[in-house]
This record gives sequence, structure tokens and C-alpha cells, in this order.
Amino acid sequence: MALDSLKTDGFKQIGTRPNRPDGLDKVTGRALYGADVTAPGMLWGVIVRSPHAHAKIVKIDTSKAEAMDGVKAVVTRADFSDAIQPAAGPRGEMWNVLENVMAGDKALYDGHAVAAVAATSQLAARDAAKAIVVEYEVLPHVTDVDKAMAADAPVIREGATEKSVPEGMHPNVVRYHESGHGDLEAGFAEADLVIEDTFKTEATHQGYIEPHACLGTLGGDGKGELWCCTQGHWNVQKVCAALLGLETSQLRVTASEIGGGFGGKTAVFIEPVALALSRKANKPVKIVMNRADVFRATGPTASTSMDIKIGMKKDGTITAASGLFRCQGGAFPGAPMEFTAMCAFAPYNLQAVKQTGFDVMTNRPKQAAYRAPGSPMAAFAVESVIDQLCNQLGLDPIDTRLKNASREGTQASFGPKWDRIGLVETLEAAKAHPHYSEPLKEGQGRGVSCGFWFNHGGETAVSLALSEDGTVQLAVGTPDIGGSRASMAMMAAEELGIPYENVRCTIADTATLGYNEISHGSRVTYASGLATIKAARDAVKKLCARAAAKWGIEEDAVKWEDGCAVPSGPNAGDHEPLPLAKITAKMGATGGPIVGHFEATPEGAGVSFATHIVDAEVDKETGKTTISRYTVVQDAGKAIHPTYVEGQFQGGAAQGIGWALNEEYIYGEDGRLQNAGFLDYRIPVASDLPMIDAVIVEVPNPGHPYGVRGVGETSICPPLAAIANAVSAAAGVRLKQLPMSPPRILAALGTHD
Amino acid sequence: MSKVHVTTHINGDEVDFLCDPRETVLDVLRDRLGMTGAKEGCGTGDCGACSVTVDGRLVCSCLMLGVEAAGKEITTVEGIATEAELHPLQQKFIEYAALQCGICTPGILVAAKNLLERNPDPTESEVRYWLAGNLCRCTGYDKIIRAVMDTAADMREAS
Amino acid sequence: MSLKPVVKIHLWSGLRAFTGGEDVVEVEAATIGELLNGLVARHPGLEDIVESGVSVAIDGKVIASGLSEAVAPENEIWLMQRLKGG
Amino acid sequence: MQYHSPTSFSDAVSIAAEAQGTTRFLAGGTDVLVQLRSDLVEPDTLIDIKHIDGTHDIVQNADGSWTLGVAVTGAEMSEHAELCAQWPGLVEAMDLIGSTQVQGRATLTGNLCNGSPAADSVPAMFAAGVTVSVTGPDGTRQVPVDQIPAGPGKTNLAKGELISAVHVPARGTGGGDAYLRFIPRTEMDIAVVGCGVNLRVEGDTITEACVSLGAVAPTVLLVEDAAKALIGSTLDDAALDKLAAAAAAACNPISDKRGTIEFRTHVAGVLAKRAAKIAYDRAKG
Repeated sequence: MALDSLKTDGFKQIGTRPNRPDGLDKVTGRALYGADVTAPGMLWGVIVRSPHAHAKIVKIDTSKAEAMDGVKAVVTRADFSDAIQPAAGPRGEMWNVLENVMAGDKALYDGHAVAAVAATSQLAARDAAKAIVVEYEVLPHVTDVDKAMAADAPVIREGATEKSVPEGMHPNVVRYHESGHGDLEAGFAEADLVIEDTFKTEATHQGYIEPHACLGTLGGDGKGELWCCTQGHWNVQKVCAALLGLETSQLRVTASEIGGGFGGKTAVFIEPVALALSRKANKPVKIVMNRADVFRATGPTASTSMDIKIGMKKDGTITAASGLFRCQGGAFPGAPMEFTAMCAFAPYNLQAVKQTGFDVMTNRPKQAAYRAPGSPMAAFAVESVIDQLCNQLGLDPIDTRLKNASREGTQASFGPKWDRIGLVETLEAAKAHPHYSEPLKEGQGRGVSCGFWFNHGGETAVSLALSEDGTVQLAVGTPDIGGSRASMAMMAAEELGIPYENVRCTIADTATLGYNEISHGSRVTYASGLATIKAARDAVKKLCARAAAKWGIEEDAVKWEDGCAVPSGPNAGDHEPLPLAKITAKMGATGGPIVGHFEATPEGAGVSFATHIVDAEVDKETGKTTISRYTVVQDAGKAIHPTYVEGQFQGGAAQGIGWALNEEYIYGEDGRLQNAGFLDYRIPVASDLPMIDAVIVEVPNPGHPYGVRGVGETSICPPLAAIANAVSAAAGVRLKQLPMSPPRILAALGTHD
Repeated sequence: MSKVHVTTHINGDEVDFLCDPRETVLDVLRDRLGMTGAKEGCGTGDCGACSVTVDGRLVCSCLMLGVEAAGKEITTVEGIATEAELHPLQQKFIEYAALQCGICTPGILVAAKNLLERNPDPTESEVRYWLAGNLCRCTGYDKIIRAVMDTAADMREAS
Repeated sequence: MSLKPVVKIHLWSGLRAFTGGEDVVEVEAATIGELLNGLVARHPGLEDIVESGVSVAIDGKVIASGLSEAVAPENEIWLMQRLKGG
Repeated sequence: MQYHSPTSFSDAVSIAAEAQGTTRFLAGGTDVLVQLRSDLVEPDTLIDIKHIDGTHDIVQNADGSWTLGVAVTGAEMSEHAELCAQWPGLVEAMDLIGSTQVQGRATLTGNLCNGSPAADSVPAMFAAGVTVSVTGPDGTRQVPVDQIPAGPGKTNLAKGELISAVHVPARGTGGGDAYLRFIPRTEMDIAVVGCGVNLRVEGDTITEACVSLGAVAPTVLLVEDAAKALIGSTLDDAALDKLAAAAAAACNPISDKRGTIEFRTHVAGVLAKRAAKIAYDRAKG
């Protein structure tokens, strides 16, 4: 797509901080989330899940449940499409989704769905689910990434391996990535200090507070309606249609308000089950997951095991770097190891670099995207080694990063040369921030880290309809996960030259717009924002045409200024500015409704870098860490609504703090998840955190009309490493495994053995 | 299983309902009375999204049975604003973007209002500990804490 | 049929196994779509990988999925694994 | 599940004695409802004791001792200035359980009867020498609180028996108590280790002491050797080291999702020292 000239200042709306349009509904309890709607005659669905990590499903006896009062339908795998077949690689992904939604021959992890029941109340459905008897033949299991690659590991599924995987590897290794450039050997030989180390991270869950919920109706005529909390309802439509053998357009999906997603609601879990139950019972079916099932059966991020080797000269120049990244993503291919590999060394301009990634299957739930999938773990490993090098060579961590920083025109670790990027600007802003020069108190340590994420564009369709009174109905297709309706309305108002309040932005259902890719990849403000601007410009063109017709001049003799059509120059004649509302008031009689459109796949999502500074204190007697100060510096390209940008920065940092210190999936020897609840899956609570300072750097993205870069994901990339560096400094010992829980810190300190 | 008839007050109005003794106040509010402001994030008292007050006491409605509601005075998020205007906390939460997805917001507002009624001048630390049972995954709590503190300051000034 | 210009595409090193060790491949193409078709024609072993989705960086700008984007001999072009996000 | 809300303990006892299957008493419900929701325990009979007279009262008796109703919540204890002044360790231990919301419902008795070795209020009750009234078909008897837990999830209460009141001794002069627990976050976790210390001083010298540990054995422990390490001392470093060693030696923990054997054993000693210092300062006034 050809890009127009970049506008980065002189804005009336952009950069202001208006109230969000969904604010009132959300503070009064009126906003409707996934579980908040009902339908007449509605049934409740409950899913029966495997208690085993790996087991053959011998028999499912549903007779007792079916005989119970109020039970209207039971479904198993037989109630889903048999047209979807397994295959290696992305071609097999729909089968993987089906297999995850409802197990076939085998249960592949603790929590894997094996059957479902619908009944007249939630309690009746729960009672019936308990009455479904599943006979299992338990199989050997493996849940650890390194153990799953060992020769004696049980094979989770034959035939899932892509051709790219080198020969001789265990069948659980299903995908492989290798990239880089330069002569590693020569690079390491040039170094004054080479550090080689191994790091591990545990799987963490996105931890959204709203469990997955949906309400589906599907008739025998193949027509369906679905309400659900999702980051992408067109994807839900596509997947449900495939899994149930429907025509896609016969299923209309409406996205509810979404109570957090962070990547975890890009996947489909319960929606096809509700529709299958509905088809069988011929009634609407609502399914609301309970929290334990959210942890057991929806996507956590990958766990990793990583080997890093970096060489540095005494002056801080990195001479060579290599990394080996093993990522476990559950019983299906898809762990984001290629992103782990490609993001690992992205902040650095390296003469010699190599990154290798392995996607490994284990008996765990199918991983789902989590905020910059794969990147935070890589940053943890790489930035920890950079920190060690700086410490041992007596170098300032920010100066050293600046010395090696990727800039426009340098070659990225994954190949291409960088376009305009803002890493250096974030490092300089971090260095200048008062936090960086504040003296540390006794017992505190300070850590710094950079982080990188690609960001994404994706299929986008927007429709902007003008009302007779001159107000605007803006329909976008990307569920609002962070305040995007406000940002979209601001961009539309900016282009149209009308007040922000005159634009009502709604998230359209799948019947209303063309395909919109999921709200992921930090794409919404970038892509839907670009689409909104283009749709507004399309509407402006049509408005100008109406003015031209009224004035009897050429269309290109009219321009748009401050919400009015005006003659473009003295030759166009002397006409009073014609405000938008005056044109729309007569539009029925001057050519009909005026609607601006944009449908395309924007290909200019600018990448984003961040630098974080953290101070931590460690109680050396108990191993407990306190985060005492936190500063986020990140390149937003252009902040449309700065308050919401700050919110993304702060939220990413807080999730990173949880990941670094306490959050982890804990599996027992039996392969069962031991902490499937917020009691023992410990996300940060209000009293755990300090205020989080958010500094917005703006290095415009040439791929967006206003320079916007996505901001949602990069904020979770630096925290793990920044905190590990701070904790290691405070404790006086290097922490190489996440989470840095108190027992791990005490063990590292050698306080007990 | 036989259902129990319960009469209670919710947001000032007398309400009665039939419920299974296993149903919680949260189940009753949401599924029997159609009051979906209180959210279920966990069902086990760990997230606070279902916070309500019962006779002025802050509780998780998922940790109280519907049958226990008999004769009580329950306030939910739907009861915070008057017909005429929002509560200052609600207004401030919108202004400060102290919410992103908003799923934790009803519980946090109920909890924060209860705090300010007891302690009109809380320290940052007191706000953080009072709200420790209200999980928020979006905001990092920064803007929430600021909104509560600043509302408290405004309300002190106004009174 | 008109002659297309010859453009060079850099592959990630993990793909060398399918190209007889080459990591830079020359293909006649004016768009990304033609480039990918040409790549598969030269090295059929890459078909699965290309078919299942790849991204292409043109002078540092990452094209996640678009096939119509123009490519020219003076561009620096890299094949990349398909980008997505959370 | 049958729900009952008797208005007297004798009625509660009759219902419990006649009930078939699983019976649970409901006070705050913060454990009972979690177990119900998680499909761990679905009682056949649930007996709500909150409609019984006196269960919500906090009363100081003429001799300075306290009687707490079994439905008194953590929040009500924390709001009782005199109780807080006299037994800060006990009140703080109760206050550490769960969130503000949980405090609005949770009770000492519930925490005790849930039978968790990690229950925060229980080590504090052990250290304070709390007794409870146990009412059953044969009447009411008073039992030291340390005789109630029988193991994880188990109590020594017989069928038809329930706790009908909690008795906290008179504080007397020169007394101080403290409870500390270790959790990885600042709030909302179950104790990885808990330690209660209650002592009395004359001048600078400790004359009486009681030390308890939670989450380091199948039940909460009273550690006599730890108490002995304190008695007669002025809480000097040697006494503190002996205390820590005795606390660690008493530990018989497991490794689980919350902590390892080594971690719990080490931290038990650390917390014992810290709690003893707080209790000592409080005792000296």
C-alpha cells in the first residue's frame, strides 16, 4: 500500500486524553461481557475434562447423565466434523484446534475436554457432567521441555514433525528455526570475555480475570448465532464453521465486551462445544468456564530452556552472539520458538549472530499467544548475559547497549536491514531519567533491559457512516481490548474535523464488515486506526463531491478543512465553507447515504523497542523480593491517547513482574496441574507493586499516517530480564531460572542446601 | 433438590427469589435476578470481581450462599450511582483510565467506596492493601490507586 | 509474457537444507507473489514452508502476508517466518 | 444439600447428630464454599450457626479474659480496639487471612476447623493458649485449642460436636504476642511458614513463652524447645539463635507447590526470631 505523507503534529484530537466511550457502562456494571447475556430457553453447558496428563480414551458412558432430570444433550468428538484431518505444519492447525476443543482417541493433558453436557441450569449441568463416566488407559507422560526432547521421552504424536526439523531428533520436536549471519567463531575469538549460560522459564498464563464464556444457538438449518468474549470474532466464525461443518457466513458472531485477553483469547476453546450442544438440543447453550479450567485447559505461554553465548570486547563491543531456544507449547505444535529466536538479539547490531529454535510437544495444554509471544523469555536470557558481561567488564549497562544498539540501516539479527526504529531513543531517555541516577539504598539492586516486538498489520475492514445530523457511526472489527474505541473515534474526529463526542465507535459483528484479523500483534491502533483514517478520508472525498455538485465546480476544486468543505483555491470561486452537518442533512436528496470504507491488509506495522529500569530489594533471609521502583520507556511511534498508552506500558510491566517473581505452572509427578487457581497461581496484587512510571518516546512509524506503532506487547519484553538483573544485583548471585521465587533465591544464595 | 425462598434487600429494593441452597449470592444476582454487574472471575474468593457489601461489610458474593442473604441489605455496583449522578469514584475511574477491560472495575469500585466510607484519608499503602483482594490484570494498579487517592482528596475537600 | 527483473531473496539459514545449501536465491519477479512462486519453482522442497505462510521484508519493511507488494532488483529482500502476535 | 439455620447450639447439635453423610457447619463459609465450588466437598447437611445468639459477640469477662462468638469475623476482631491492644498477634494472624472481602466473613473457628496446618490464626491461638468450648450431644466441655487439629483437613471433633465459643486468656501484665508468616506476595497467599510467639517478661527477662509453627508439619506445632530457648533470657543473640535452631529442628514439612522442605525449615527459624522480637517489644510495652 502506498503511504501518504506522514502527519506527526498540528493535531486537534490526537494526543489529547478524552474519556472512553465505554467508561460509563463499565463503571456502572452495565457493560455486557461474555457471561452476561441470556437467551429465552437457554441451557447451560459444562465440559468434562481429563484428569490424566496422557491417556487413551477407552470408553465414554453418557447414559447415566442423559437420564438425569433437565439434561438435554451430550456431545463428544463424534459430534464434530470428520472432514478435518491431521497434517504436519500449519496445514494441520485446524485439526489441532479440533483435537484441543474436544479430544479424539487420546487425552493429551490434564484438563483436555473429552465430552460436554447441556442442561436446564448450571447446577444440573455440573451434576450431569459428574455422571459421565470416562474409561481411560493411562499412558506415560512428559511435561518438561528438556525431558520431552530426551531419547526416552514418550512420543506424544507421530507425524507432527515438519520437514525443517533436523534428522535424529525426538519426534516431540516438531518445528525448527535457524537464522543469523557472520562468522561466529571469528567473532568469539575476537572477544575479551565470552559468557555462556543456560536459562529456564516456566509457563505462565495470561491471567485475564474474565473466564472464557459464550452463548451459542445453532439450528438444524445450519444457521447460527454466537456471542462470546474473544479477541477475534471472525476467527471464531471461521473455526466454528470448520469444526461443525457449517457455511461460514451462516454463523454470525458478535464479540462481547472482553474482560482481558493478552493473547489468550485469540484461540477458540468452548464456542464450538456450545454450538454443538445447541445443535443437538435445539436450544441456545451458554458455557462459562470456571477458573480452574481456564488454567488447566486454555493457553498458557510456552516454557523454555535456553543456552546463550555472547562475546564482548573490553570497550563493550559485542563481537558475536548465539542462542539455542527450546520452547514447549503443550501437546500440539505451535510454541513460538521462531519469535523467541528472532527477537532474542534484535536490539543489537551484530557482526556475527546465530539463533536456533526448537518447538517441542509435551503433555500440557496447547499454548496460546501471550503478549509478544516468545520474546520476553529470549530477552530474559540474552539481557541477563549482557548484564553479566557489563558487570564483569565494569561497563555501564545503558552505554553498552547504546554502543551496540540496532539503528536504521543496521542489519537485524534475523536478516533484513532496519527501517526507522526507536531503540536508541528509548535508551537515551532511560539514561536521562531521574530513576537511572537515583542512588540505590542498602540492599537494593538495579536492573536494565531492552525488549523488542515485531507488531502486526493484518486484514482490516472499517466502515464509517455519516448520520443526517452530522454525527458519525464508526464500525470497526477489532474487539476493544485496551480502549481502542476511544482511539478510533479520535482518529475519525481528527480527519473529519468534528468533535470527538460526535463519533460513536462500535465493534461490528461478523455479518456487518469484511474479515478482520484478531486483535493481536499490537495491531489495533495501528491497523484499525489506519483503516479508520482511510475510511474517514474516503467519506471526506464523498463530502467534497457533494459540495462540488452544490457549488457547480469540479470535485478536485474542493478541499476539507476544519470540518467543512471549502473551495481549494481562489480559482474555485467564492463559496461559504459548507460544514459536514449541512452536507449530511441533505444527503438523501443529493446522492444518498455517505459512507466511508477501508478494506485492506496494511503492511507497515512498525516494530517497537522498549527499555525498562527496575530497582529491587531482596530479603536474604527469606528470599523475598520487593520491587521498589519501576520505569518503562517505550517507543509508541505516536501516542493517540497517551493515557491508554501509559496503561499498556504499566500493564505489561506488571505482568512481567508476576512472570519474573511468582507466576508459574506447577505440574506434579502425575502430570496434573497443581495450582489451577488465583490462590497459588500468584499474579501481582495491588500491594505487591509500586507506581509504574511510563515514559512515552515517539519515533514515528513511516507505515502509519500519524506514525503509530503498536504498544500493547513490547511492554512485557524487558521486565523479566530487567528484574532478574536487579534481583541478581541485590542478592549478589545470578538468577537463571524463572520465576525467581523465594525458595529459588534462597537456594541460589546457598542459604540452605 | 428443593429450593429455598429468600427475601432480601438489594440496592435499597426488596427482592425475593427461590434458590438451590448450593447457589451463591453471586449466582443469584447474576442468574436469577439478572444483575450482572458483579462478575465471577474465580468463584473461590481469590479475585474480588464479585465484591458486594452486605449490611455495609465488604464481601465476595461468591463466598456467601443465596440462602444467607435473607434479611440482609446488599449493595452491588449497580447501586453505587444515584439516578442523578455517578459516584465520584466512578467519575474519576473514567477520567483516569483506571480501567482497561473493566471486568474487575465493579468489584474495585464497591471495595474502594467501602474503604472511603471507613477511612476518608487513606495512605497509598492502605489503599493497596485494602484492594489486595481485587485482582486487576490490565493496569498494573497504578491508575486505580491514583484514582482512589484523588477521589478521597476531592471528597474530603467537598465535605 | 514479459520478462521480469531478477531479484535476490535471502533465506533464513534453517532453509539451506532445502536449497542445496544456498541462502540467497535469485528469482524473476515483480511482486512478492511472483517471488514466492519462483522460489518454490527453483526449490520445490520449500513448497510446504511457503504454502503454510511466510512474511517478506523489503528494505526492512516487513510484509506480513501481502502478495501484491512490488519487489525490484535494488531492494534488499528477506524471507521471514510468518509474523503474528498476542 | 440440606441447609439448616438453627437458633440454638442444642438444635445445631441435634441436626448434626442425626445427619447422614457429610456435615459441615457454616460460619464465614470461606472454606466451605470454596470446597463446594471446587467439587471437593459437597456436604449433605450444612448447618449455618450464625443465627444462634451470642455467636457475633466479643466479650471481655470480669477476669480480663475474652469470649469470642464463633461467627465473629476477622474484620470485627480488627475493629475491636481493646482486643487489638491486648492480643495484637492473635488479631493480626486472623487479619492476614485472605483479602478484605474474606475478612468480612472468615472466623477463627472456621480457620481452626478447616484443619489446615497452614491456617494463620491457629499458631497464634496455640501460642496465646486459647481454649474453645466444644458442644455436643453430651453437653459442653472446654478444650485447649491445640487438641482440636488432627491432621490436614481433620479435627478431633466427634460427630454431632461443634465449637460453640472461643476463649482467649486474660492478657495480664508484661505479656506480648506476635504472629508472622511467610508468603511470596504481600497478600492473598497461604502461609508457606507461620510462627506465633507469646511471652511474658519481668523487667527485661522472659518468664513465660510459647512458640508455635504453622505449615511445617501435618498440624500446627507447639515447640517446647523453642519456648525454653526464650525463657530466662533477655532475647539476646544467643537466645535467638537457640530459638531459631529449636524451631528449625521441630519442622517436619513437605515439599510442595508453596515451598520446599529446606526452605520451610530455614524460614521457620528466621520467622521465629523476628516474631520473638516483636512479641518481646510488645511485652515490654
